[in-house]
Amino acid sequence: MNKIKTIEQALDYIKDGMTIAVGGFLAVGTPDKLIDAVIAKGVKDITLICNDSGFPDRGVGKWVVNKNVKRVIVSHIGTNPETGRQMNEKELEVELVPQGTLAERVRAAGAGLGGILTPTGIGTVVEEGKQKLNVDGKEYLLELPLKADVALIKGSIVDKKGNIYYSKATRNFNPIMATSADVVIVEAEKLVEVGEIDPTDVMTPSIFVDVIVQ
Amino acid sequence: MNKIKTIEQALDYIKDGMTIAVGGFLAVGTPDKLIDAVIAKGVKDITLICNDSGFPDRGVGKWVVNKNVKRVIVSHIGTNPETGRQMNEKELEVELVPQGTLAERVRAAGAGLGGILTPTGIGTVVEEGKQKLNVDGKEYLLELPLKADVALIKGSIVDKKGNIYYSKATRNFNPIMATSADVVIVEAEKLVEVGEIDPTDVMTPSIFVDVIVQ
Amino acid sequence: MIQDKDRKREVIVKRIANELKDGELVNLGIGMPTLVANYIPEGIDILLHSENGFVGLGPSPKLGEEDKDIVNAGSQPATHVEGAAFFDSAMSFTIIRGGHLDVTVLGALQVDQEGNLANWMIPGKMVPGMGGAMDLVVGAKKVIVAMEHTAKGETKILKKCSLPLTAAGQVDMIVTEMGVMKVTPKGLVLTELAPETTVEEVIAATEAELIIPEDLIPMNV
Amino acid sequence: MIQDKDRKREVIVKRIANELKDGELVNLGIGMPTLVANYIPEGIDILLHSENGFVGLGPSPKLGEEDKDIVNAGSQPATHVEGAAFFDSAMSFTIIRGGHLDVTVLGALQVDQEGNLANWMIPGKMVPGMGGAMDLVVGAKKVIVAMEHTAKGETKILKKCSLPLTAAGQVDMIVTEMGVMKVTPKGLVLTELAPETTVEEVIAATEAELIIPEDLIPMNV
Repeated sequence: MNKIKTIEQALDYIKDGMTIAVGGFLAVGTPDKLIDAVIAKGVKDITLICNDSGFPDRGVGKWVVNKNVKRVIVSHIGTNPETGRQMNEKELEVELVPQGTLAERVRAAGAGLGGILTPTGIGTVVEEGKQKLNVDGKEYLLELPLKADVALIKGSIVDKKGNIYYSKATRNFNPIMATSADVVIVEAEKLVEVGEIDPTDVMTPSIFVDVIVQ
Repeated sequence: MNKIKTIEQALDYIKDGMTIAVGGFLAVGTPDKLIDAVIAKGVKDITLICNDSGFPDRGVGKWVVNKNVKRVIVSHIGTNPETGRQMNEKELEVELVPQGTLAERVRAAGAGLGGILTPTGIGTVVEEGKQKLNVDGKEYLLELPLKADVALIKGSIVDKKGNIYYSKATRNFNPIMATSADVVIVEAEKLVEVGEIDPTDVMTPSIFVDVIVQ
Repeated sequence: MIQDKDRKREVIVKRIANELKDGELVNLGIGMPTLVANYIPEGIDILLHSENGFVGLGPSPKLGEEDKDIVNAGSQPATHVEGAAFFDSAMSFTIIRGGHLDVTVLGALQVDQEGNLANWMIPGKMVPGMGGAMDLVVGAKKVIVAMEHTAKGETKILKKCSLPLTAAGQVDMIVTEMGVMKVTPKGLVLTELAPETTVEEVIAATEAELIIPEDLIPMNV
Repeated sequence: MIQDKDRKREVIVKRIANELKDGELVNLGIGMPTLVANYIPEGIDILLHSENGFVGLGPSPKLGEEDKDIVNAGSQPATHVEGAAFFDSAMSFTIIRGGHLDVTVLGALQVDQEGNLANWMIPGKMVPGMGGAMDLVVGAKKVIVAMEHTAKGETKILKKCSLPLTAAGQVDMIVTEMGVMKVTPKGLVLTELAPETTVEEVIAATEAELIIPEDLIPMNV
């Protein structure tokens, strides 16, 4: 099973209208080459799951500027004024999710959970339309899994089998997104032979990874 | 803040009747010195949260043999016949929890979640007394958090601030248990200076750890 | 009908080994399922999952070469293959429950024609606990039961399990020394017949209603 | 009443710095809260949490010494202290939501006497999103609001917030350039009075009902 592909081959997995989960936090730990390739291919109507909508010229923010997305599910759009503008003009749907809830919803999808109960959002607009449950006298929101068709991940060190190591603060949402999608494509900053990453230090096991690009 | 204590000092945190979460999987990755010290102190009526009840002469199984526990919440007791005998004689309460559900319940306690929805146990005795929720046409059990008073953890490499690295298969339940208790005591196989564990390789951040013993 | 105990086992685990596909992630339960690893066909590269926290379980270590930090889910000394990855129990069951495990192979006390499985306790007798079995059976993409067709002369393949269930309706395939059975919406189908075995013998040893298809073939061993 | 903008900030962040205790884990929000780090008293060793995935956030790096893989939650180049630990976003919010964070310091658009906080959107105008704020405010053991008492002459401390809430009833303490207020079951109590400020000035600049205790003391700056 050779998972190493060209970026062009990897793009075959990405179709108009798909839900795509992208790793990274304000464009740090984001797979930039894959982001650019999706723009070059002109993919349309993406539903984006990401921590934030990046910057107009960095990270997934470029997709917003280039109109590749029809909907974003993120915790923050403040660093990309174009997201706010398109939202106000009704050109783009924006679902704002508290960051910790976002992490748990994506993780739940990856872990086969039907949802999680969080106190976050109680008493705010976040609770609108959601089921509330009382556990031990405390109120919680039932938050549902967020599954993706494809996840685009950035790995600092990736071996040829697909094991991933994330350096320092580039980890953020990457390992969670990698569990949540039918197809996982990792952009390797450094590609190494199998065995070069100590098995104890692997952060995303190879079994989650379908495609490796460089 | 000096977290390094003698085992005797660490035992001050452990009282009769407490709920104690212990890392390890069939006695691998279990803090053996702490296990023995609890027996020597003669702590009584412990509610034990652990993957399993170990072996009669290894791991938390010794607590069962020595009658330190009044109740165990575990996924497996098959390797410790004494657990089964005490259960049948009604000397010991045994709550059997599916292993994945156990991991999620302990994690939920550590992560401030009110519970999680799992498909595991549907159609079995595990669902008795539990709320069932239907999400997207599929049935799930609502499983509640399992919080502990004290967690006893085994770390392969621990720095003096309390950052922990677990070698190979010794990790298992240790990092999850470390999030779930009011007081976390780690038994260090190897104690190193702060800075000797690469911050990217830390598996349990120091902030979870209250006491370090050797 | 195969009578020899070792030959029974060999037929069962060999057939299951032939079911595995290149690149699959597989969890082998304690006991007979473990033996499947010895029969993986050449050219088929599978990765073994160990509930206690890794993928890439290797063969047993040589005496004297054990690493105390590497054990399998049964706490036996183990090794890992190149490209393995260790993780915590939450990730281990994220893999299992989240649908990332291709195949789980486990033993059974009873299975029935609706795909129900009982393998974790006998009330009043043996209560080892479910361990990871309930998650494995619910989460794995394919659930294969590996067992002898009968125990002490009694069938283990029933119309309806009488023991407490491990999971309801999750079994895909049952492999015994008498043949291969698949759980389908229409019922339990005998798809393959073991060597030296007749359909009549299988039916006689089975309480469940067995559908015998026209394209019944010899067991792939 | 302090008029100078810089002096206002200094009083606010200095007072909050004095609130922190040795060994605490603290999250400082973007903007003014960040400045608290510059005023931690000697002998007090705190650890800073960064939502994007680590504990042990250090000071900004020198020009030319940036590490592209280390940024703070605002995506600015950052450093880590010795003994830091990096992790993923699920762990980052396990720490926050699970009650492992001792203190969170954040700005506000509005706060009210019930401890409600609004700091993430103004309908029809600015909608940056809540980021990690909702989790921080629900999860942290102590929630400290750091802000100027008024904005464009209007009070920011109300009987009831009119903007969409970040969280209901979670604020413990409000620190402004006029004083320190604590949310108690009895209502909002002015516990400390800022330098050069009178009680009458605070009351005039506050819509919320302020309880003025007999043991009102000068602000600890």
